[in-house]
Amino acid sequence: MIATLPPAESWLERFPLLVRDWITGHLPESLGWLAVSLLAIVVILAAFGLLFAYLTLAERKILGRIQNRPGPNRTGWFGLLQPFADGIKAVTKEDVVPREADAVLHFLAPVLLVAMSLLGLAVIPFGRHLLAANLEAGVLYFFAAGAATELAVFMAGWASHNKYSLLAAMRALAQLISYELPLLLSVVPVVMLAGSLSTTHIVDAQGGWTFGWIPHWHVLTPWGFAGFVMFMIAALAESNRSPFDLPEAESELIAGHLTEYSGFKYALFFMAEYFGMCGLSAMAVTLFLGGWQAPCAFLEFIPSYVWFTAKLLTLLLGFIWIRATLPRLRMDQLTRLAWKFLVPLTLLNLANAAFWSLSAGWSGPMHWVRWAIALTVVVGPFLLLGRALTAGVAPRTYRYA
Amino acid sequence: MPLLSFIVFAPWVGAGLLAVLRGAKPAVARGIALAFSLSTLVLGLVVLAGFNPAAPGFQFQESAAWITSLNVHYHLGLDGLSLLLVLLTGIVGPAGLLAAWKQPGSPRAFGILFLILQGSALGVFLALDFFHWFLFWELSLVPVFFLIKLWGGAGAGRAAYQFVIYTLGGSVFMLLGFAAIFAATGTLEFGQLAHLSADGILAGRLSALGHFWPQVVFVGVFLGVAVKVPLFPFHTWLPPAYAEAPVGVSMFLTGVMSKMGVYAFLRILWPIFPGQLHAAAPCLLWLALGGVVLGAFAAMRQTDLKRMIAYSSINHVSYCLLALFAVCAATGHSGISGPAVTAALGGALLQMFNHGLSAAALFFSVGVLESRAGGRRGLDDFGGVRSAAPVFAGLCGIAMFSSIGLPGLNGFVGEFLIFRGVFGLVPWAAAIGCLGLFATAFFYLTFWQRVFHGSRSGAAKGEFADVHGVERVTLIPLIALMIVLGVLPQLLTGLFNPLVTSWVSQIALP
Amino acid sequence: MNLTFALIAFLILASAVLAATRRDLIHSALLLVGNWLGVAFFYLWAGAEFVAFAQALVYVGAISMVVLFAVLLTRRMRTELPLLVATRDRVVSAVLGGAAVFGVLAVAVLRTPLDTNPAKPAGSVSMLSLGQQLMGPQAAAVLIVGVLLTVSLLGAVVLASSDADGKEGAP
Amino acid sequence: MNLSASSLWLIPALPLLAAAIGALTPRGGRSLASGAAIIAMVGALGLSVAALGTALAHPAAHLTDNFTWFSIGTDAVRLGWLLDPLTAFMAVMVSFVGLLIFIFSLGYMKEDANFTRFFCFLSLFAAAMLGVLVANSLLLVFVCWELVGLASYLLIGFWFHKPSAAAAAKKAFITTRIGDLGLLLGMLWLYHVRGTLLFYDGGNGVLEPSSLALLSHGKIAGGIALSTAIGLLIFCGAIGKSGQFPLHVWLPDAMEGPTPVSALIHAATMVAAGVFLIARVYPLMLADQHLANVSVHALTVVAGIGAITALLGAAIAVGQNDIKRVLAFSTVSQLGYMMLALGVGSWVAAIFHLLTHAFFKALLFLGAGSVIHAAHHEQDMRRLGGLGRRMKITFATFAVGMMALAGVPFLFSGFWSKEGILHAAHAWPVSQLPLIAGLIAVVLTAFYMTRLVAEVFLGSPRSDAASHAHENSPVMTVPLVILAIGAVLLGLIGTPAWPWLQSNLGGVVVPAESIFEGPGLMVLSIVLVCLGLGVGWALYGWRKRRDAFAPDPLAVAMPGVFAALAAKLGFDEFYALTFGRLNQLLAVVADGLDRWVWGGIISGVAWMGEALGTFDREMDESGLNGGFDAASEKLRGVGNAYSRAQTGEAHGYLRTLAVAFVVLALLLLLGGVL
Amino acid sequence: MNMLQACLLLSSALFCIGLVTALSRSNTILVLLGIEIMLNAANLNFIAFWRFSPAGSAPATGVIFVLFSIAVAAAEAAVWLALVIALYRHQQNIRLQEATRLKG
Repeated sequence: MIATLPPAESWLERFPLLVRDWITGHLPESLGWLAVSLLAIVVILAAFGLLFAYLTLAERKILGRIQNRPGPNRTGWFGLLQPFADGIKAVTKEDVVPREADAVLHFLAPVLLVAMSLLGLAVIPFGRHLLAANLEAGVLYFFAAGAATELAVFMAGWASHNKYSLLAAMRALAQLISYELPLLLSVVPVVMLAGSLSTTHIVDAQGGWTFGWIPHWHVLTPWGFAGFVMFMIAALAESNRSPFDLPEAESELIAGHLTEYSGFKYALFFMAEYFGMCGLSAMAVTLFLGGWQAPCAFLEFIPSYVWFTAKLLTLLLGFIWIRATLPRLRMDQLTRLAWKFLVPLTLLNLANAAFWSLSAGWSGPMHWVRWAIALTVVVGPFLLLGRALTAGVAPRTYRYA
Repeated sequence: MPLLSFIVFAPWVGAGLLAVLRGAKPAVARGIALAFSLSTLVLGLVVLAGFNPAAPGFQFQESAAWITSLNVHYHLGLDGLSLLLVLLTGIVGPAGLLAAWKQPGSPRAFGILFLILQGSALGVFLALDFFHWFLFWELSLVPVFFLIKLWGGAGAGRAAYQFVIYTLGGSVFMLLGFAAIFAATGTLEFGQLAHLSADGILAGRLSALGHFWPQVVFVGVFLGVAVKVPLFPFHTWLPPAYAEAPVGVSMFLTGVMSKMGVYAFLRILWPIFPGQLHAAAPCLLWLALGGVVLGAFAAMRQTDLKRMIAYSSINHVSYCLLALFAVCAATGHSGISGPAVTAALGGALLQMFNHGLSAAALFFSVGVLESRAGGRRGLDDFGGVRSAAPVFAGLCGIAMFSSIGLPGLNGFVGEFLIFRGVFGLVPWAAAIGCLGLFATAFFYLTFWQRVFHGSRSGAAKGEFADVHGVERVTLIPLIALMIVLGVLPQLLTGLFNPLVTSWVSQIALP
Repeated sequence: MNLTFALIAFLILASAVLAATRRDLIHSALLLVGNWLGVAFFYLWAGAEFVAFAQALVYVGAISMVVLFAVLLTRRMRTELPLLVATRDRVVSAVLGGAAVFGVLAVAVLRTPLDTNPAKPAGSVSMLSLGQQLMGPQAAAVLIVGVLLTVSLLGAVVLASSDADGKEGAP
Repeated sequence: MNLSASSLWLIPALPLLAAAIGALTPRGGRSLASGAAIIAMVGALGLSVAALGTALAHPAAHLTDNFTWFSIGTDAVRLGWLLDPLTAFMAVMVSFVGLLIFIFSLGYMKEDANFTRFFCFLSLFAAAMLGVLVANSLLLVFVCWELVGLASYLLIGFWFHKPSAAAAAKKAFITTRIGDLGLLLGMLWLYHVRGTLLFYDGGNGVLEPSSLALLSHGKIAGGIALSTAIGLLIFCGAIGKSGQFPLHVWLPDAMEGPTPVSALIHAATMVAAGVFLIARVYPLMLADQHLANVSVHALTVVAGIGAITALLGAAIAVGQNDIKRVLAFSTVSQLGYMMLALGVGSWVAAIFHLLTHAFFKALLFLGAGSVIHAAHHEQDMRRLGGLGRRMKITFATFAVGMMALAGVPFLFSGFWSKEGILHAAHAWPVSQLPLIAGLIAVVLTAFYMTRLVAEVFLGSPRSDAASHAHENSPVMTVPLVILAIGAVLLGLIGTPAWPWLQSNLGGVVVPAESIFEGPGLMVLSIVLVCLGLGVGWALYGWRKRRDAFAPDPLAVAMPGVFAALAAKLGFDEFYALTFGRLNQLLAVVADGLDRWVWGGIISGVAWMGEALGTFDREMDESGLNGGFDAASEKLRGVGNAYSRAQTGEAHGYLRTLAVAFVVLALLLLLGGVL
Repeated sequence: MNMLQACLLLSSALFCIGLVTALSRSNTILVLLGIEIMLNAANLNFIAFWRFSPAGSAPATGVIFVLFSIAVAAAEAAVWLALVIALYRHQQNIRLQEATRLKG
């Protein structure tokens, strides 16, 4: 399950493996694979749990700083204990369940949501040797796991036996479904170029540098950059963040489908949201930013999992930054953006990637021609579609379903 | 100069012209029709001038390949017999038109149909190839049907249908017969067929097709001709047809159409089927005698004048047939006498011409009676017409006595020769035939006595105009011709004597 | 091996039966989702990950949504009508029919001599060979399915959205 | 003065020309027509006399002039003119008598409207009669013979507005026509056998010895010689025309015509034509005399018919009350005498009697005509009477005629010619029956003539018409006188003492005794004549008839016989019953045959066609269409039944599927795997 | 009773349950769900036979078949959603028994 040890690795690289071997050594052979899996699970949960905790804090601190206010600094030194305080608050709050609500579904919704978002993390290669499950169809597994989120949202909306929560759930569903398409489509070029669905293979495909300092990351290719941007926009929408956080926006339907939830279930929803966000950004890192690959050759010595973590944190900060700055999209603008802007562009990007892979052999002057074409294919439609969509916005027409 | 084609098609051209002139006034239409009808007579006389009786075979021949695949030629030819009948048509045709001068109904239509009829009759007399001969033969039926139906008397519809269908039925058999002949011999030319049958090849070819074929084909063709003549049993269509037809048409019918049948006998049946004709002769003789005797006696019973004259025309035509059949019966016998055969054939030809004239005149007279009696033509509708219209009575009397066969008029010469020939060939037939003479005299005189003699009664009681104007113009030439031909038959016999001699020579004389 | 199989089988059958008998539509729909997940696990057990993930992605992701939307859009009928006498008869006949069919199938399965080859390791079908297979001989099928999907979706949209009778579409 | 044979045709031509002129002149040209007619007759008479001169100059010679009428094929039809004493004498008689009758009819027909047409017909008749006389060919004879028949028809039916006249004309023509058929057949036969019909044609004429020999040797069935058969057929024509025994019925009815017509036609000329014809073809009739093994001789038949007719005519004449009917029957009996004379072998006696009879019978008829004319067309003896005093000349001439007819001895021509016949009959070797009949007829003739004269001229007038009668104008009485003179003088030229006529006729000198058998027969005949006269006078002369209605004394004496005689022995009714009915029957048969048999066949065929048509439609309608409809209906039924399965209920479909699956699977399992 | 037969029995059972659901329920959606179950049962069969087919045999046709079947099922689900909505709009309830008329 864990990649075999490359010979030139420093002992740092191999440190996690050493720990693992040490632990499995104490256990009987037959339980060996169980132990390895359990270990992997525990490590992931711990790491991401802590990440969730401090991510909430970081978000509130950064939002505050952006909004020129300190953010939570009362609990602990510089507010570092704030997450634990929130946790305790969530657990102690009373869990109110509406009488008419469907108790089973009501309870099941948050649990299903958290479980599904966690499942996705199994296939992400945190480091050269840090991979929970090396599945051949890793990427597909990740999105299959992510698909259940809509179900959970629906259950939440429906179980709370509240018209507004149901309506909100519907809107959330619509958003989730519409953005799932561009999400998947932006991933397809990567899979096509890498030639495999397994995440490790994709990361390996991004290895190597030209001129020693320009890494072969997908993001540095025209289609790759376009794909990365579109992937990030779709990711934002999938995790109900920033411009797309319509479901639980205060100005809309109270807390959307979460209105009837309180206490720990409400906290679970939040946890699930953050896990989703982390998962998506990790996948983004793996696919476009070269996963644990070092940016330049001479930085190879720094262990892979450090590079991975760094890239992940930058993305997350990006998320928070965006949340702080971009205004919220209206529902129709949101769906129009998805269907009329993102979907066509991803399809074009797919074509662009195909062109890119076919023209791999061009050398000399043709190399620049190849870049020119690729760039035009990315920039041209982007500008044209953009102008078409925003040209004279038609008066809004209400259509009742 | 295709003179014969002119003769045949002149009337049709006339018909075409009439058809085109839609707006023509009645008088103009009648004039045109008469002119083209007279063209036959004029052209006939021109042909007569150029005709050399002594020359054997056909004169003024015109032949052109028509349907090469069927070996069919458009072949016209003229010999004594055809010339005789063309002249007869030339005379009776215009007379018929003149008879219809005062007739109601559009003269233009009548003229068109009449001219078509006349043209087709001429076609029959001049055609020498079965194909277009049969064409003309059938075509003559169409105008007659319309003429009778549209201008006829009360029962015209039924009579017209019976006439056309009956004759058509007959000619269908003829067509079948000739189809067989064509199948056997490959040619439809009368002349060639006659040569083939003379050499016995035709009979051989036909029997090759099937054992009884020669006889069957003969019967077929015979049926077609017998119906047209009409031979005795096949004559029931004639009285209603002649009676119901308008005057002009019945004149043409009795004058020319019945002659077509006899012509067909002489032109087709006799030269092509001498053997079969000889074999069937005894039976045919009895039929002819039946026609003669029963025709005359049936006439006695008729109250309708036209039917009476129709029966009389059956009687007279049967005389011609009697002569022909007598000749056929006698051919081959050892004791046959040349002069008798000549007399019989000559008599038959003369009788055809004379009967044409007298029957036409008689029908015209009845037409006159009918016109004055408002359409009634029963025997007792009139009385004492002679005192009312002496001139008419005189002319009609002459026509009647010519028909009875009074010497000094044309009827006698023909009948005398026929009886002379028949007596020489088949004596007992002549004896029975005389019975017919007596009967003819009897019913004619009854007619004369009931209509002309006695006190004025019926239609003659009121004003009964004598013949005048157009009627005189039609009747007097006919009567004059009768008297002239009665005294000088040489005018006619001169035309066909060589022909008759050639026929006689064909018959194997001892 | 048998344990997991039994577990999976139980999951599938139980969810199916429950889905069939639930009175509340939403519940039966969700149970059905469970059934689909069970089937996905079966595929995993059988060693066809790609199909399992595809099943999961398509059924659990998309089709469940469709079902639920259908249920919601036709929600006026709040609850299932009480079982009418007629429906009772129908249920009985249905069960009888089903039992008969199952009996026949079971007999057929048990009678036919099937040689099995347990040796197939999990994940035996490689993604590469599957891809080549799809893009190679089965390329036409893939295209057709593509077209089919597009057409059916368009059709569905047209059907659902057209308010032929003039008034606004019902919710 | 002689007339060559070639110009012989002028004799008939002149009257024919007159007839043509008459026909063309309109009704008003009375004098033109009558003048032309009379001039023509005078011309004809002159030419006939000239012809007589020529004939007498060439005794026993047949002067002929033959020409071709028309040729048919190669052989020519030849006609000709013949001049011999017989022709000449007859021509003179006909033209002389004709002329007199023409003159008489000027007066008689004066007030008739159709005066011109009368003379036209008369001249037509004269032309035809003369034509018969001068013809050298049997065909030409036949032609003129028919024209004579036509003329008699026209003249008898002159007053055609009288239905009886029209019927009589028709009857005359038809009856003569029947006789003519026999003549026609004989002629045809002769023509066929000899190839020509000329009498004398320089050797090969029909009547020349060569052809006679051939004809007599020819035998036909029944043992009759060819010449006999042809002779008898020709004799049929004579019977018809001369009103002999079987065909005499038309003569009495012919009296319907004007009296001059009766005189001309039914006394002198036409009826005599029959006798003339037999005289003409006499050599032919004689040809079989010498043959022994022949079953019948032509002349025997002639004699027989003549005798019967003579007796019959005289007997019926006794019973008639109409003057003209009596004279008509007397003509019949006198013609019987002539035929008798021909039959017994002496054609000369026959011709002599013919000539004398022409004169006195014409005289009697014209006398009767003047009586009728005077008595306003009253013809019945019973209503006349007492005319002797009123019409002196008529009575005188009539009496002369009566005595000549009755055969008052020595002075009158009738006696000599009758004697000649009786002597010839007496000399006939075959049988004496004709002689007996002749003698009886002599008595009867004398009797009915005295009856006639007594009834008409003696006694008192029994009707006002009779009482107003007065003598006619000279134009009518002069011909009577001339005829009376002729009736007397003509006898002289034929007496046994001076047989001028007979020798000239025969062309050979006839010895006196050949025609005079001896005084015995003459005395007998004289006695018989006196007997007849006496009885007649006794019954009618002495006790006059009191009034028109008194019964005839003879009727009183022999009612049955007299009634039969009055009814002309019922020949008319007999003929009507037999031939008339037969004729009618044949007509009915012919017409019926036409209408029902042939018409039936035709309508049968038409009906069959129709039946076939309806049958075909029926078959088509019910059979084909019906079947097809039924089949399609059934199909629809099946479809219907099947459609019920489509309930539209999805569950049903699924359930059916399941069941079907189970059944099939079971079958498979049970069937296959067992 | 080897594993393949077990799988087949499982799929048959699932199939029959689907059938029963389709037959017994009158609500159109449930009927269609029943049909979906039957469809999955068929897929089960495919994979079972693929799984227990002799090694080295034909390439993974079973798997490909299932893939396509899933795709088609997705398309079908979309279509019957539209149908149900149309049916609902038409007759205001979605009881299948009453949806018998083709026209209107």
